[in-house]
Amino acid sequence: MLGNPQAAADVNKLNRKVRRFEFSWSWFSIPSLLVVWMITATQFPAYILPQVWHVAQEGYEWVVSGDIWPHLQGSFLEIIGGFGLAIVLSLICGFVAGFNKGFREYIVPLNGLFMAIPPIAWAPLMLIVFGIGYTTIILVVLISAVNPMILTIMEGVLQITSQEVRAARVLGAKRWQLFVHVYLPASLPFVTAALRIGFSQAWRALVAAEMIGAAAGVGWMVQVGGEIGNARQVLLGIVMIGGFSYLFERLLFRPIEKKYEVWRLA
Amino acid sequence: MLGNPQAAADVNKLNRKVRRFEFSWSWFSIPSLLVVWMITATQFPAYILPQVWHVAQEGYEWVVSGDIWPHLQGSFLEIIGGFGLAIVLSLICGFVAGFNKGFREYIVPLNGLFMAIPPIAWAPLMLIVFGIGYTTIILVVLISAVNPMILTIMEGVLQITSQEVRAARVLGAKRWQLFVHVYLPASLPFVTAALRIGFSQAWRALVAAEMIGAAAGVGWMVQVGGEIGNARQVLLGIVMIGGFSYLFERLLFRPIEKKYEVWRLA
Amino acid sequence: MPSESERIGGENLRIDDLWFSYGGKLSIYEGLNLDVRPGEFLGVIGPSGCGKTTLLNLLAGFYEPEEGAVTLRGQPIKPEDPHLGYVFQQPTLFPWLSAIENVEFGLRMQGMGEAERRERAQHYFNLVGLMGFEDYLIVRLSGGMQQRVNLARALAMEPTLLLMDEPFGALDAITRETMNDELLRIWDTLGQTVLFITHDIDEAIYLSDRICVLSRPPGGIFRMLDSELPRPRHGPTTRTGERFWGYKKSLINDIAEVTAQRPTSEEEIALLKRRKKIEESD
Amino acid sequence: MPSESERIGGENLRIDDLWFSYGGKLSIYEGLNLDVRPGEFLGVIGPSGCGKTTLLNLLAGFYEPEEGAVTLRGQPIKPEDPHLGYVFQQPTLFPWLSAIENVEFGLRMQGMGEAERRERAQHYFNLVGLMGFEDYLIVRLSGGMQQRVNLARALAMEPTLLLMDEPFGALDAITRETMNDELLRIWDTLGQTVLFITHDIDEAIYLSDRICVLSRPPGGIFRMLDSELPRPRHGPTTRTGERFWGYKKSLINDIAEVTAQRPTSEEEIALLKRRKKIEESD
Amino acid sequence: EEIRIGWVYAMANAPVLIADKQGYFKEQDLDVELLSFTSGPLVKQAMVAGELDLAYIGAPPIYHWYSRGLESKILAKVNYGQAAVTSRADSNINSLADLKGAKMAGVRKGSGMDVLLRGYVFGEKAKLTPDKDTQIISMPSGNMGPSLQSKVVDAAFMWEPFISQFVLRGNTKVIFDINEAEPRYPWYVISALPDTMKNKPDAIIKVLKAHKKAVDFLNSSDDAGNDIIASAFRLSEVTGPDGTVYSGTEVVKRARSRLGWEWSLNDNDVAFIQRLMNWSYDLGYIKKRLSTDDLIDRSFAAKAIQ
Ligand SMILES: Nc1ncnc2c1ncn2[C@@H]1O[C@H](COP(=O)(O)OP(=O)(O)OP(=O)(O)O)[C@@H](O)[C@H]1O
Ligand SMILES: Nc1ncnc2c1ncn2[C@@H]1O[C@H](COP(=O)(O)OP(=O)(O)OP(=O)(O)O)[C@@H](O)[C@H]1O
Ligand SMILES: [Mg+2]
Ligand SMILES: [Mg+2]
Repeated sequence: MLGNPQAAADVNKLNRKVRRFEFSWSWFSIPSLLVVWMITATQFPAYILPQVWHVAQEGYEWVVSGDIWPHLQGSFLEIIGGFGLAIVLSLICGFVAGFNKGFREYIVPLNGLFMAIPPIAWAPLMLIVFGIGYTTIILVVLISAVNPMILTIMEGVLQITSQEVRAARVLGAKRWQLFVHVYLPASLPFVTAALRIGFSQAWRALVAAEMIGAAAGVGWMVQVGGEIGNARQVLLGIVMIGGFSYLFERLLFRPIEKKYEVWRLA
Repeated sequence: MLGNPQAAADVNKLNRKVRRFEFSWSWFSIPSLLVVWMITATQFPAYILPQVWHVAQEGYEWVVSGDIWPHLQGSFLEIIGGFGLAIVLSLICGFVAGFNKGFREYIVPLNGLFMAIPPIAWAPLMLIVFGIGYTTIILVVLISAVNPMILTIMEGVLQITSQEVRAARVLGAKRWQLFVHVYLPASLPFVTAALRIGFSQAWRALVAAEMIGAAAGVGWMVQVGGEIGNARQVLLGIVMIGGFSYLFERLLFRPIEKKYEVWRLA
Repeated sequence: MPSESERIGGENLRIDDLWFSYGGKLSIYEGLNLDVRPGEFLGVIGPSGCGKTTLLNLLAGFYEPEEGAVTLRGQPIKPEDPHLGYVFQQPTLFPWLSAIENVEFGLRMQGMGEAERRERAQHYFNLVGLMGFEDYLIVRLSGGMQQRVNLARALAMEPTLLLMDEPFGALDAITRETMNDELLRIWDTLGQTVLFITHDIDEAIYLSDRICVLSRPPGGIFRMLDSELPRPRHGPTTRTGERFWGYKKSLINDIAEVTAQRPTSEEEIALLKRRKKIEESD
Repeated sequence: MPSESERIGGENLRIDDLWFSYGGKLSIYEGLNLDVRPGEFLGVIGPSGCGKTTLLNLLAGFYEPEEGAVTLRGQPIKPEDPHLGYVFQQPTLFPWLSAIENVEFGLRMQGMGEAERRERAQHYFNLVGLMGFEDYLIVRLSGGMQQRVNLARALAMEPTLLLMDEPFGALDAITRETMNDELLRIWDTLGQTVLFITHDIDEAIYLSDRICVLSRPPGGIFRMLDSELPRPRHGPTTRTGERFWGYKKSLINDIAEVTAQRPTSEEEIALLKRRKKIEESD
Repeated sequence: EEIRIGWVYAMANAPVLIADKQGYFKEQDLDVELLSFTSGPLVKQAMVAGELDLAYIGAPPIYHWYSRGLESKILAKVNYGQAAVTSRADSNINSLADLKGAKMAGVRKGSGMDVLLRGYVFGEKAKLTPDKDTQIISMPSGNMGPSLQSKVVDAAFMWEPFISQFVLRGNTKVIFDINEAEPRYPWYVISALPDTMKNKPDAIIKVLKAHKKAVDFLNSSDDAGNDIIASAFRLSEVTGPDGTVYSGTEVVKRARSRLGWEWSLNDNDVAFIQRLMNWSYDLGYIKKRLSTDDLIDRSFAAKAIQ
């Protein structure tokens, strides 16, 4: 046992500091993908799979001409709106479904069904009710993202042992505190998984949703590029989606993950 | 303590039998959806949102004429193929990612990216490499379904405590037995969530994939219906997707869920 | 830090004609009565699986009695009651918090300021002999250390009704004795009502005012032993006294007796009848 | 059912100059040596957090020694070794299996037929006094009952090296005594090598051939006590003998001594130096 | 006056872009909001939602929806030509007759181009039964060139400017240009909802005036508006087999050999639309026979030239 009360704490902290510079295999994810891309691209004509530098050049042109900004901005706002709403809604529904058996039984079949319905089927109804524009797009994004998120969060909540909850209750945690201080940290790994899945689904839905009269956005770039056979534009769009994913991975998902990585893998 | 060794066991079994006939809120899921549909439909022209009975009638016509079978059969085989492969692959990758930190770090960013890429971006490449037909479609389905499944299964595996694994190892469980008798049952809730999510994603991808060179299928019905403005056909397709979802929910997901519901919620 | 100047006092806890069973299957209590005096230290012993943990869960309000009532100051108990403290049998620490943060948890829920709650938590943390392990993750603590964090977490709340379920089971003899004396000192100062489950008969006698021996379900209280050991108690003296030995012998006999209990043949018949009934209604 | 006709015999277990620390941070062993004779019953006691569980985990092959070796019959140990049995300190039952299925688990892994393994599992299940609870879910068992399932699960494998980490900590006095006697009976019949961690000094003396007292990390073995109590042992007689009392007193003193150990100032200096080093290399 | 115009994002609809970019709408004091869509059905859905007053759209979606209850009318013509059947330059498919037994890339079943392919190309010209004599595989137009080159298909039903792009790359040949067989057949048209026609007749006339001016501008020379079109559709450079690089503007110029713009609907056009509707009926895309008398309203166009 360490006599100096500070000693163990400090060593602990130092250890954590050192770990920050640790090697991580994630550094290789994107580079290896680029290599595979470059090699594959040599096997196909450029109008099917252009080389990395062609896409880079295309990107450069879009940036120089300034054409890219409205697309980026449009999609960004839509993702923020749709995904943001999906986070709120999936947390609410996921947790309620985790707590309440009746609600869980009721919602799970609907969940599976709604997940399976392609955005194209929503579009006409949405259009009629909400018109063309931001609202419709973020709703389509929301519907696509929220369902798998609810399911994942729900399973995460169900996995929390009643003992932990009891301990917190007897320590005086009110409903809201229980949520913030027990349910949320305990299910954080699954909330993160839900965020990752939901974020990706949101992008995918966006590509479809931006077809409904948006005429701008990264999804529109991809879809129109695919439609007219402009492979560079398609890949530029994909690269931009990848960039967004990377950004969110670094700025949101990874930091959350760091929070529980230590105690979970210990 | 019960003196008769059989007594507790029997009471237990009886208890389980009685539970089978228990009321479940899931009975209301589909009916309530139908009611909402019917009410909503009164507010819109029939060529946007036809009534339930119109769709039923359309379905009846398809069945009577026999036109529906090739579509059902086509999609069914594609889903079985694509989703089946996705199950195998996601179990492998999900578990390996759960066990191996390096692989996990490497795969998670790629995972997020691939989840976000819409099928339309894959299509040209797939088409060229695998030609037209079954292979291309099941591959597009596979790519869509497998990524969220990997992520969910991985989180499920990570949640297994090392103590349980140690206990099994010391009881002589070999690698393969560990997988079958510990990792799999312990992560079953998350495997089920992954199956639900993957299955739905598979359907959604199928609707897109059947545009590339299929001349039949439920997804094809939905797309063509949208193309010629036949909302009944679109909704018939959606209803069929719903039917499949329900079937799988009842025959696959629910039964698996029953397996762990008892011990997890206890 | 406990407000050592004033005795916060204990609670009057009553159990009236309590019936409880798990899902109608296994009846645990059929008409239990118990009156715990304010500030009393009540030891509870009984064979494994007799319903001790169940009793504490009923007292804490986690389970609802099927019949009868459990009341604290005349009111039904809720787990969230700030006067309630519970040391669980299985460690239920929060793995996402460090050891000391676990001890702070309840104080944080009360909205206590950071500096104050750290000070109070540190006090109890040191008390259980864990100084130096404040920043440890829970999974990095040994079994006994976890149990002590568990204990410190409940004590830090300074509850007036303290439910303790084998709190010292995983501690070595010396640490256990130290903990016993610390507990008595705190109890002496604050005067809480304590329900203390243990399997160590010596410990039960050493600590308690009364000792309740439970029989196998659904038997309820087998015997209630009033201890007349003088207070304050002191390890070597108290444990070697004549009276102590008398109590110990008597309790060992009690435990042996209740452990040997088996359902009588009448009970078996009743069980078979019940089984038959369910079968018929199926 | 144990093949009572033949003694399967125990294993020779050796620990040579063992060094171990948790991530270089907290050194637990610095040069531990231990030679356990085949068929020996070795009791291990020591203060909470001294490294008893760590030792068993090293013996079972869950941790790799940083230096030195742990060998069974001259070979490094693997957790999968069929000769190894381990009763964990924390219950590690599989919640998706019923109580009896948990006991069957190891036999099933060995590929034993269904009828045979059920019979064997039932034998040990009854032995730990759980008859009637075969089909219970783990979460529906009390703490002590879980511990007994845990025990039965390890015993059912009939291992030749049995590692037990406070297996009876959550049992009442009488059940505990019964378990002690059952364990001795099995051991007598099969002749395994047993390492038995306990906090109950009486229990350690009653069961063991030798008792190893561990000091605070990284102290290693504080004292090795050779018991000359005759076998077979018998509760009332053995526990009241003069020798028993002698051992007990001596062990209580040992435990008190190791519990009181604090790092010397030299050790503190070394620690500060090490800390400095890490800071500089940062 | 405010007016919202939806248009299918295709080169053949260039007049709407020209009118916007050249300020012809503004000249008419119109406040036009242009919304582009990738397909006719999407435009129709937006119309149903009341989000659009006018649409530049192919004729088939108009009558497909008309048959289901959305009664919008055709007011004027936008373009002629654009579609052709192509095959690999080195293949021995040189005429429609060679399509027998071939695999062919087509567009989404039920779409306007699909009606043209199945009804006109196969039904009237090749006299082949699609899906029996020839396997038609539908795919996004962007996938057709690649599929052709990688021999996934033997022929493709494409339109401009993709035909010109692939012809310039040197690996594709045109085996049947519909505009040659059916000169100046109408494709995209301007369509309006009855509501718009009732409430904003003046605006419609102004739009048609601007439209006429745009068409006239495009027809003023072979090069007029080509660079506007090239940049609006982001047509990238194409490299020929000999290494020559053709700019996007050059591609547009080539495309105009199979595609042109016209604003008035003559009787030939009306007759062709009637034929389209008949094919749709025969193909089962609509459930009742329709007549151009109900669908076409040339009165606004007449007022626009007064
Ligand atoms: N996984 C771990 N990582 C880091 N430190 C650990 C880990 N497990 C245990 N320790 C530390 O090692 C020391 C010894 O722990 P161990 O569990 O072996 O103690 P023990 O003797 O079994 O105690 P107890 O009687 O309380 O169970 C403790 O100080 C503990 O904090
Ligand atoms: N959740 C539950 N569902 C059904 N039965 C239960 C449940 N919890 C406990 N039991 C049963 O109730 C009885 C009493 O359990 P309890 O945990 O109260 O015992 P205990 O006195 O605390 O025992 P121990 O000393 O072993 O901890 C046991 O037979 C047990 O099997
Ligand atoms: Mg208990
Ligand atoms: Mg331990």
